[in-house]
Amino acid sequence: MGLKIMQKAAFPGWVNRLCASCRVVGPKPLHGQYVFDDIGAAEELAIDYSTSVLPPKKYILPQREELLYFKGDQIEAVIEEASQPTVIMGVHTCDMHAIHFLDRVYEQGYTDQHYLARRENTILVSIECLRPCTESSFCKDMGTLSITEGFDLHLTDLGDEYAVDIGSEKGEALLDNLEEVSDPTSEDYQRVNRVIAEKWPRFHYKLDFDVTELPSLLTASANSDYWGELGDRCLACAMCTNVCPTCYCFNIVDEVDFSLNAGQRTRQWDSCQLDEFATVAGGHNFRETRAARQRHRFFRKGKYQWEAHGLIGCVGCGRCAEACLVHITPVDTFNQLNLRRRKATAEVK
Amino acid sequence: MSKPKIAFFDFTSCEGCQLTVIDALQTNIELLDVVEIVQFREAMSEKGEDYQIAFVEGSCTRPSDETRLKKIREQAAMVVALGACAHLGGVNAIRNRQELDDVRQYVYGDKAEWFETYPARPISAVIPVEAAIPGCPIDRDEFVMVVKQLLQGRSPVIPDQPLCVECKLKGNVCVYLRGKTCLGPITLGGCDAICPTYGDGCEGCRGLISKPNIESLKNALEEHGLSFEEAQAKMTMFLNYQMMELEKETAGNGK
Amino acid sequence: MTTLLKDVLDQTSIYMPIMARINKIRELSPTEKLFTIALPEGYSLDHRPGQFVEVSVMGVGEAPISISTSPSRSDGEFELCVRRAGDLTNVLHAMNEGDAIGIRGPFGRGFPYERFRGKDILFVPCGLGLAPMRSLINQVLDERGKFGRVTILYGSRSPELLLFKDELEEWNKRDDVELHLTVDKGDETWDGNIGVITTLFPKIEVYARNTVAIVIGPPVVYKFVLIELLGKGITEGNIWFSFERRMKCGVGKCGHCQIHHLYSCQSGPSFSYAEIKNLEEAL
Amino acid sequence: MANNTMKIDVHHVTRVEGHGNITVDVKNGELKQVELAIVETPRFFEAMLRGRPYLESSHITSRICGICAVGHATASLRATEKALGVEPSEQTVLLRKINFHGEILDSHILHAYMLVAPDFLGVGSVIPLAKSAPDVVLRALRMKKLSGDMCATISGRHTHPIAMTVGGFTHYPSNDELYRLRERLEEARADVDATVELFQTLDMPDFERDTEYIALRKEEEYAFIDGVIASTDGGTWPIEDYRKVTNETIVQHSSAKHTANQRESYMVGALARVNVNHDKLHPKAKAAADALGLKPKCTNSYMNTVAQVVEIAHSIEDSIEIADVLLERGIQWEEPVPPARLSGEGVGSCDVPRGILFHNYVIEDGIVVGANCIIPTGQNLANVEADMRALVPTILDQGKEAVTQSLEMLVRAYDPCISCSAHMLDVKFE
Ligand SMILES: Cc1cc2nc3c(=O)[nH]c(=O)nc-3n(C[C@H](O)[C@H](O)[C@H](O)COP(=O)(O)OP(=O)(O)OC[C@H]3O[C@@H](n4cnc5c(N)ncnc54)[C@H](O)[C@@H]3O)c2cc1C
Ligand code: SF4
Ligand code: SF4
Ligand code: SF4
Repeated sequence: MGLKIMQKAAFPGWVNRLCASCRVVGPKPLHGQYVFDDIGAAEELAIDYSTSVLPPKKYILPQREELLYFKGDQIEAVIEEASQPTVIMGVHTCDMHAIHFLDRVYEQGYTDQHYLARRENTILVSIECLRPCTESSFCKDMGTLSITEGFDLHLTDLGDEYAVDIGSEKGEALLDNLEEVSDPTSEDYQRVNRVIAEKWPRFHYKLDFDVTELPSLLTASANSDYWGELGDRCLACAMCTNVCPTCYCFNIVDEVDFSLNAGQRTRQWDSCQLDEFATVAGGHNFRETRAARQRHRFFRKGKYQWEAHGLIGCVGCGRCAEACLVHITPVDTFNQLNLRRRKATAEVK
Repeated sequence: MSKPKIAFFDFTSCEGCQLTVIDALQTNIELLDVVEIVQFREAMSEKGEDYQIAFVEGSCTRPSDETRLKKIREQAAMVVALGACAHLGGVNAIRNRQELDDVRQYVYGDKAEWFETYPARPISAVIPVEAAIPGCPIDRDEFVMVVKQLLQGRSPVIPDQPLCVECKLKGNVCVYLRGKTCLGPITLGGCDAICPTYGDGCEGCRGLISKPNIESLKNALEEHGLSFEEAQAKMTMFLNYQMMELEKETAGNGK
Repeated sequence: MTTLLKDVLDQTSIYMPIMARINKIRELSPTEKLFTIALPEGYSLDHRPGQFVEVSVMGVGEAPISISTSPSRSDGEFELCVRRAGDLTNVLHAMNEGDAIGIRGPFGRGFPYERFRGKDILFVPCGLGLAPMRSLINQVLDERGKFGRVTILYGSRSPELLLFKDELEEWNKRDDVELHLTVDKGDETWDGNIGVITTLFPKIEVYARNTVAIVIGPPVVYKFVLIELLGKGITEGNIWFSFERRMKCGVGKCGHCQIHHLYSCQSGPSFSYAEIKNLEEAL
Repeated sequence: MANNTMKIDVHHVTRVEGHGNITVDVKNGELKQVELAIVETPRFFEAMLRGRPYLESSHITSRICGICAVGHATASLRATEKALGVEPSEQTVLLRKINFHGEILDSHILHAYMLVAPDFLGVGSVIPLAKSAPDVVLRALRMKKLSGDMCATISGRHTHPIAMTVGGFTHYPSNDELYRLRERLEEARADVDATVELFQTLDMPDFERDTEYIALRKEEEYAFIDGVIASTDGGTWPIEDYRKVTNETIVQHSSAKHTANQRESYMVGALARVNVNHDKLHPKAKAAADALGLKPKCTNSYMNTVAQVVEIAHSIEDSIEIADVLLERGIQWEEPVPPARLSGEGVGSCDVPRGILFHNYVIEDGIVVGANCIIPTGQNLANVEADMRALVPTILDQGKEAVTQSLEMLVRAYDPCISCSAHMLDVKFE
């Protein structure tokens, strides 16, 4: 929808202005890492963060969310009222792709109104990543290290200025009456192009094969010994799925007050890595071993979602790899499976 | 329906869990309207013997405890273990790994034989229990939740999930990334991951999840600089009873 | 008349149940009760055999329960056969006629029974599997002329646990239905077959090319029955199952019921063997 | 006279922490036996500490007592820090003090309102009070919530604090959190006044018996953490010399050991502290003491509860002042001070709600190899018995029920925390 140029010196003032008019969340430093949290003033915002412990997903699909209130037979749906939008500052492009993935899941079939209300009430200000955020990220492989649409505003660091791509009217409105924003010159367009061209070689491919081969690689690896090896190591702690920007499984629980007939029905994040996830009454567990659950996890990311939604369910953010205490990572897993398949094919030949 | 009568009992413990129950009243005074407390030695003089639900705090550490526990079991329709001591043996079970006479002598010298004691055990080792509220101390909100579930006629269950789940949901920076260690991956969650939230690794006070991958966690502890002894100490502060039972089991399987 | 499902879609939340009334409760066995549910005025269920509803007791939880009534026999009311298995189902069993429960649905695609017309039908329910199967059986029987031979093989753990004994009696009396029963463990009242469900297969003859078989039972049963059916030459596309999975939402979001890329609550819970034979973990 | 022969056997004194039994045997007007028996099971903490890494000590020993958890943890940390040459920062010292005040408040409010007040209001517990005097109960709950929240803000929770560690903290409150806490402390002044008023209306029994009172003392403040051991009989001792003061002995009727210093017994706790440190009380606390008629040296053990009320006033005021200092500088993130060495011996001492407490550890290569903990209730036991011996003959004519009631109230006045006193021993450290 157009490009604007903002003086970096004006950025803090702009953020402060936003803070005064709506809820602003963004990355903040914490114990050597970063977390998304409410921003009260521009100085709290660490826009040049590496990656965050939890993805910004939590503002659209919160860890715990009340769905219904009830009192006796009266039930009322809790749909977030859009009194004030939430601006999420500094969303990395991988997380943007992840949000688009969630949009697809929650809007297809039965539209989840709770998700939708939050989503519509969210303004996404994304930022172009200029260098890999951690050792574990592999966004280049997954094609998520850039984004061309879906944002409300998108920032690109040009040194003393930000190039601000406008993606929506909502985004444009955030810049209303801002003096330090100017129209771009043709030189500015070239500068943005240059920054993006220069960033490319700073990122490296981590997978030994092209991502389009991932679904077929997994199909061929259903019975690989590798799952058993992962199962021995995996702690089933569910950290990997809980930090994942595209995981969306949830559990629903009821809570009551002391009258026992009033309370709320709440959903909370769940994880396929937990023993109870696929267990039914009577105790049968459809994925009893950690190996089966690890396989499910990687298949879900690399194959099932592709088959169900036409999108790969992994955006290459590397959070799960950073979180896992026993170093189970998507890159290693996919590369190992690839290696073993190649070896097996070579043997057949 | 008349109010269910409940009673509190304590065995070897610090009574912190009963205090937590008193603290729960600060924000849940309605509790007093929905149940009738007939016995609570720490807080009241009245003693009623017709209770349906017995909350038992503390470990069984001597023969006379067994008699008392059995009497409680006879009366109560439902027995709930309150806190780590009752649920797991708690810190009391640390001494189970040491020679008992030695322990007694260390504390009481030549007067040791005046004091009866034997290895500390959870109450479930002596009587059947319907439910346990884990933790050292228990979590207030969980206690209130369990009472509500009992009032609803449900059997209270604590979800069989490791602590890491709620720790991550809170968005905590994992203490392993802060140069410390934690038993979160093998410990039953439900305490809102309070220790990692306050910067300290979990010590396992709520007990093991049903299928912990202990071997793999030991490797992770070692990788983070813990010696075998340190890892052992970590896993035996609250989990000693469970660990010794597991060791017995594996030894049994080996035969 | 609003159909209940349409109402789910029109609600402010897809998780919002409609409060319905328990009109009748009948004890079928020591562990199963049959609940007759009346929807509020102006609603119809409009379901297909094999579909399920999400049943709520607010404050306790929600669980998927198959609709046990055939569309041909439901008119404002429908039946749910519930086994006491845990939290919610315990509370349901303690409820009384006149009490209110929440209903969402119907969900799932059910069985494509129109496609079964003209075929011989072999029903293989085991245990609680008869509850969802009954919907299809009665639908077929109510359109009896449109189907070929109808055979029912029903297995249960003990005579006491046989469900819908009155209907079994009726089916047994009909000469256009072949019914065989078996129990894992007999008692003094039992003079029928004793043994697992597969022991009934030698007793029947099928014309494989024209037979559709439907199997519903606990997970262990499927593998063994499948061997029998394939052994008789029934084709993969004509063997149907209904799968039990953990389910929280019923609307394809919560992830629990996922089998491979399929959500059992949406694409199932009924599947043909042809559809799922290559999906790891399905059976 | 029927009263000439009396046998009182109170099995489990209620509304105290832990298990204690009173036995009084009077035959023909002659006192045969007076005992307060601790029937709590022995806990063996000292033995359990042996072989554990030093960082675990404060977490393990806080489990000695659920109500003095912060006190035990603090004494444990001080012992470890002294053994390993750790000097915590000023901020750490200040935060620990607020945390400690939180525990003093929590414990005193619990004791004064929920355990003692029912005696004076003629009910068996605080539960019927919730109906008959809801404002009193709600005030108690409100004050207790504040004190619990003080500890929660600083160390995560009161019962078994988390964030306190050797050399500092693993978590800090934000300035906001501290500010909000300070505001609530200020609001609590009205509740403190109401508490003083309530206790002005309660008549403590007349019973005087002079004894030795022992507490920590510091020149610069009303001492709770560190200082020297001071006695109303004169004399001060460095806390490292605690054994010279406590002189523990094992008695058969009790799993807790008895202690004695310059007389056959001594008293510790709030009354002892006020007797030793009255001059260091905050002016508002002094005013409360005046209003409640508590003057040093007070020799009525029943007045221990009143001394607790005075300390409630002190702790609220002192916490506000400490919060002001901290807020002025702003909370800084500090890593805990690392140990200077991994072997050594140290004694830590705190004056916890029930009196002076000692932890003494020997650490070798980071592992605890010897431990001794001396707990306040244990130190009071001999004095309670001495009180009972003095009291019983004077009230014998009131009948068994009244005697029982008076004795139970006396025991309760000491606020015995019996679960923790069930420790004990004397180890030689070579
Ligand atoms: C499509 C479908 C149809 C079903 N039809 C029937 C029926 O007609 N009659 C009947 O008695 N039972 C049926 N079940 C099984 C029934 O849903 C479970 O027995 C029930 O969920 C147990 O819930 P609970 O709260 O009593 O037990 P708990 O063990 O306390 O279950 C707790 C939660 O776990 C989940 N859960 C546990 N077991 C299952 C399970 N087997 N399937 C799905 N979710 C589960 C539920 O979400 C439940 O809320 C069906 C299940 C499915 C998937
Ligand atoms: S984070 Fe690692 S250990 Fe934990 S469940 Fe995931 S793969 Fe397993
Ligand atoms: S701090 Fe502990 S509980 Fe939290 S994620 Fe890390 S290992 Fe798990
Ligand atoms: S984090 Fe661990 S040690 Fe701390 S309370 Fe929870 S279970 Fe207990």
